[in-house]
Amino acid sequence: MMQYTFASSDGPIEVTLARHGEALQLSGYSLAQHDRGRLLVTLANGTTCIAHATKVGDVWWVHLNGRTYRWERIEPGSSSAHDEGGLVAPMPGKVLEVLVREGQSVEAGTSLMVLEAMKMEHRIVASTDGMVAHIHFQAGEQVAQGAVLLDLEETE
Amino acid sequence: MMQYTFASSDGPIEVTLARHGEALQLSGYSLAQHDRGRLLVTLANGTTCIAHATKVGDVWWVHLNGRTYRWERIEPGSSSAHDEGGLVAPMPGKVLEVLVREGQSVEAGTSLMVLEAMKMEHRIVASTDGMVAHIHFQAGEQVAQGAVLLDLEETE
Amino acid sequence: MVSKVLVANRGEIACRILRACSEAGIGSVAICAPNDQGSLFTELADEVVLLEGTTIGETYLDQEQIIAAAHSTGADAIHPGFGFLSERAEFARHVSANGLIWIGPSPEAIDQMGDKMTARQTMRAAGVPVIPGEEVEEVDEAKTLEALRGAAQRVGYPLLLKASSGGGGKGMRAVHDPADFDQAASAAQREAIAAFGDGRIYIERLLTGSKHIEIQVLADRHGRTIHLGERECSVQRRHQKVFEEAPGPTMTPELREAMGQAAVAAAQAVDYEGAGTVEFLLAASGEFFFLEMNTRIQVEHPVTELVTGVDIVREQLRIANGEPMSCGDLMIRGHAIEVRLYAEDAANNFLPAIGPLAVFRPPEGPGIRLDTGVREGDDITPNYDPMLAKLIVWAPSRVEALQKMRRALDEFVILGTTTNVEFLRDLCDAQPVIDGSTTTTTIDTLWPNGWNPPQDLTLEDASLLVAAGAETLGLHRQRERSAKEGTGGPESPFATLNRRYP
Amino acid sequence: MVSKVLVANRGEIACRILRACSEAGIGSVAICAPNDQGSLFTELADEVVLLEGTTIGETYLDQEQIIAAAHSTGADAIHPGFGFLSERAEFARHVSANGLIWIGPSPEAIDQMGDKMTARQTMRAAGVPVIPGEEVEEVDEAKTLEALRGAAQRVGYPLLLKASSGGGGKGMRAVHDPADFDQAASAAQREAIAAFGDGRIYIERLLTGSKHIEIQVLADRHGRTIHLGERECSVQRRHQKVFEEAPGPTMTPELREAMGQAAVAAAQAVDYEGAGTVEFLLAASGEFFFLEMNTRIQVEHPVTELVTGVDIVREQLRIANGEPMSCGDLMIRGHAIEVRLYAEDAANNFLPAIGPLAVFRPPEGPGIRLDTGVREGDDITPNYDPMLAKLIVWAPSRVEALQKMRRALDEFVILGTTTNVEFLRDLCDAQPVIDGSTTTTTIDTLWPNGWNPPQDLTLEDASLLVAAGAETLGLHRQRERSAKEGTGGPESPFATLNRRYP
Repeated sequence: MMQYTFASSDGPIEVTLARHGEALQLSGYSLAQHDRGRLLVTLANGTTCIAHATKVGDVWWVHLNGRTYRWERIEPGSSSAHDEGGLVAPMPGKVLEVLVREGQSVEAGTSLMVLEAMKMEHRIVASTDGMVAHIHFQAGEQVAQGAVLLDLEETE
Repeated sequence: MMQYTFASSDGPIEVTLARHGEALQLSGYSLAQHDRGRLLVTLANGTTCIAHATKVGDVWWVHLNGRTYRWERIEPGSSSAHDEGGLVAPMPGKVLEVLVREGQSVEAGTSLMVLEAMKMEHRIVASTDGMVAHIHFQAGEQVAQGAVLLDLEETE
Repeated sequence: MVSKVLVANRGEIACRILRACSEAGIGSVAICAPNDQGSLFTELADEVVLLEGTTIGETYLDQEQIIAAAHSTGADAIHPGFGFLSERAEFARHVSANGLIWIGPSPEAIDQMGDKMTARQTMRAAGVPVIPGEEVEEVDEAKTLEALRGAAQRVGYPLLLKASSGGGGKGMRAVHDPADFDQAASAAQREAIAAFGDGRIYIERLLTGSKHIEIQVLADRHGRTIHLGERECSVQRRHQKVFEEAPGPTMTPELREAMGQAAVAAAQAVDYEGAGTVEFLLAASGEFFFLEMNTRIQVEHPVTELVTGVDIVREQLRIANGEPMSCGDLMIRGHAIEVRLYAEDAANNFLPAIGPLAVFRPPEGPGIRLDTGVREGDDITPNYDPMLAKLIVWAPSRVEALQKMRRALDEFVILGTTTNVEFLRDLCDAQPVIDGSTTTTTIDTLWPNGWNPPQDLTLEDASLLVAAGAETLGLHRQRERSAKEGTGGPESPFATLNRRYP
Repeated sequence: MVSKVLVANRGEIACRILRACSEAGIGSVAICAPNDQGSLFTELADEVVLLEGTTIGETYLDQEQIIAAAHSTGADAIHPGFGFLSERAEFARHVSANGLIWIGPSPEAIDQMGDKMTARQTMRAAGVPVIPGEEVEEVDEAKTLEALRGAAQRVGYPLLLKASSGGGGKGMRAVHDPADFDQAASAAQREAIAAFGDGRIYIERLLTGSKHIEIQVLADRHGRTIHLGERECSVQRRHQKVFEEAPGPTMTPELREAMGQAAVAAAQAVDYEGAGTVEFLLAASGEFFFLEMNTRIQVEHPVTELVTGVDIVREQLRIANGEPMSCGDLMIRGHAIEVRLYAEDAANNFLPAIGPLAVFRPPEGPGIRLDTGVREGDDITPNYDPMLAKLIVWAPSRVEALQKMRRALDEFVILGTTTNVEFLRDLCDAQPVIDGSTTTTTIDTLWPNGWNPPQDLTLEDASLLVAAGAETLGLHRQRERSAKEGTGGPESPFATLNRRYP
């Protein structure tokens, strides 16, 4: 029995694998090593497919039947990697405009900031209803990828 | 200075590489590591090309400008890997017919043996003028790849 | 006489042109910014010149460096590809003034078409219908917004703000509500200035429910100007095409003839030479309106190549060399579809993405063409446009082409960087795509709240098993080590050598 | 109704058919000998059935196992590909008797054409010209040689011995001198018995200086029998094609029409259904003679697909399903060339070669199609035919197609197994290939003492530097380790799992 925790939008998911002979199993699915870094998955209905998997940082990227899934592994004992409520820069760029002020209440979907990256403008949008607790960058500043741009406190 | 010996049809070739800064050099040619297992070759006239190289057993396979070269490395102290005068089976198969007898003198180009492999017949042909010293297999026998089929003593 | 071509571009289009040169027996030179060293296109050139500089302006847009590179390598012609300097008339002039052959139309033609406001006026004069709208010639910055507001009122809503120097959706904004006008106009201007150094904006009526149909034209110096039929490129997101096909699924021979003749007239109005594309909006009424002319090779040229059998890039080389083009009468056969593979998060408003192409395995089989600028192991950085490759299929019929595209996209494995490949796959199942009724607003109509991948709990669970199983089996340790070794790992005494090319 | 197809084949043609099924939305089943596990084609099927047995006879030729596999998976049709059971009428009968659809012509048509002696007689009766020659019907083994000798004398030298059940050059011998006749006849008989279980031999006059021209035909159950123009396949070694093209470089519309009509007549004479090929020898005089009809898909079908725009495999599926074929009138455009990539030593009488495909990097770019059954990392064993893949190019003209083929072959990197890729590359520079004057004896005439790679001392020296440098840099240590890891190296707790598929 091997146990792993992965992050998901609904909170952490615990996955417990059973070893059955040479295969790994999880609730009716079965997995075996194929070749060239690929895995053979047998679905509960008996059909098989070949999965590609590769790990980049903490994230497993999995390709299966034309779909790609990303599962961030949470190592035992570590806290969640994401600052909750922090809105991060998706890539390096420049802040063009800040559309809110600290303390302002916003609804989900409100544009908070305009970022320029890859020669295009991108809007940073509130993911939930909440209150802007802190603004970390002002217009004109350069931001690195992953930089927390604003803190948003979720409204109860 | 690094020195290697490679086998060739004209006998062993000694190659002495000089290290010049970050590049390796040999009589006007220069070599640098590229990526993905490839190498960047600069010819004496200054033009460059990308070479692919991989080693299978003792043999370096090199692809360069549309041509493929094979160089068998002879490790220091080892004797030559080939039995001189031995005619070997190029692949697994079955001896269909032996066309000569021991002691027979043959000219270069004489058919010595008929081998069946990959569903086709192949003729084993004398590479030089010589005398058949020993026949190792008879018609109907299976031979493994690389098995010496006949010994041919070269005529002086 | 064209004997050695410098390709003033990068990525997939540079690959396309460099291969064409190689097949034509013409020497080739690539130019390469320091952050592009080791890119696929640099390996397809006979010679590579390393540019100095870090930004695009200091490298691929630096006319002096590029012309110096042509001189130092003995190149006698420059192919600009698309984007970058391809539609800069001053560069075309500069190239010619330096005794080099410009593979493209005259600087005058570029000027007349490149400035979208001038182009509208030229087309009106040539009798080619243009979209109702208004150019704003106001130069005083303080008064521009006011002038634009006035024009907007006259054109009416919904409307489209467009940069006069624009292209690729940059500096473009749709405005449905007058209340949003000021913000949209400012954003469009800012983007236009950043992208093109020219903030002039014009206004067109937004013709919703229209198709984007464009006509490929070719013109040589022997008096022959022809069209190669249409491409339909209605499926767009962020005003950028993602799905293109030829022939247009609803095209009739009569309409093709009419639009083809209009496109030829447009090209002849500016004494066009080489390959170009005249873009039209085709309204639901059957009327068509001139949008703009792209005076260069286009991203989506492969679909025309596959249905007409014309090698457009090869014809560009012939025409620049003063030869007559080699293609005969128009002969359209079968159906071709292209999708653009972007490094972007389709589920998050198509936000560009970056990362390593840890796994990049394109689909294989008959009828599939991949024009790629990247391969496995490359890093996708924010330095350049996020378009990585184009996947193009051809089949005898549109139905079969869509079937082939579905299989191809299902088999395309890209891990490590988020791409739009699943979005493209879902597009192939969308009803307007299946029945050919796509318009420029199809994506917004299909996914008004943005696209999200369809949920399949069975596959999702299986993918969790794969992630956990791969962790157990240590697949990541294997890949990490081999990746290190592939680029000259610690065992190599020349660990830095892999930075020495070219 | 065809809803799930079992592909009774392996390698590249299995890949071709399985992809066509997938695109057509038809389920697919692969069969796989134990020594073929993990092969590319097994990954393209919806289901894989592992056959029992070691020899070809016990696996891909075992009719009972194959039909059982169809039943166990619910397949309702069988596609035989080429080779193996594709031209065994008894198997076609067996398939039908088991309630399965046979994707091919009737057993009667296979019989009439498959036995080459019967085929000659049928064609004579249908008014199709056959090569002057004689069938030898003698059944008593002891008297066969004598009967053959007599026939040889009547036909005259030079002559060709051919197996009545033959194909692919097996059981075929050219005899120029009566003194060599007996040895050649015995070898041909032995080879024919080994390959086909049928030692009957017939004799044809050897028409030296002739072209091998074949016509692709298609016939459906709705009364339509058409031809798709010709392929020229004159360039042969060991009586096996290596270089095929369409259209024929010296073909005229009149001759195409005449040969096409003869081919259609040949097909109609046996109530043909599906895809087939009628092979002719075209003499220098302009006369053409029926050689044989291949009652199956052919290796070189892609060149016809590329110039006609017809997906022949897809049409096979349609026809077997009782639908009319979808293609319209013949429309030939541009030029296509195919070369066959063999694991063989072209410098040593084309002796088959084996080894690992340590590096296998096919060329890329527009106009290139690779139909491959292998990929990097595979092992080439002596168990099967040494044809690994087919490289096919299309271009608007023959000159451009040859240019594209040259580039493609130059960029094709295969290390670890000897292949004929350099031989193919040299072929592209041979004068008869350049001017289209190839005949079936071109290779022997070009290289009477066998082909050898051209010597280039500069490159040879550079390759020595590369070998020595790669040794210094430790490239082999890197590759060995990553190869081990790629297949579940020592770190994996499930090291044996990679043998568990399917």
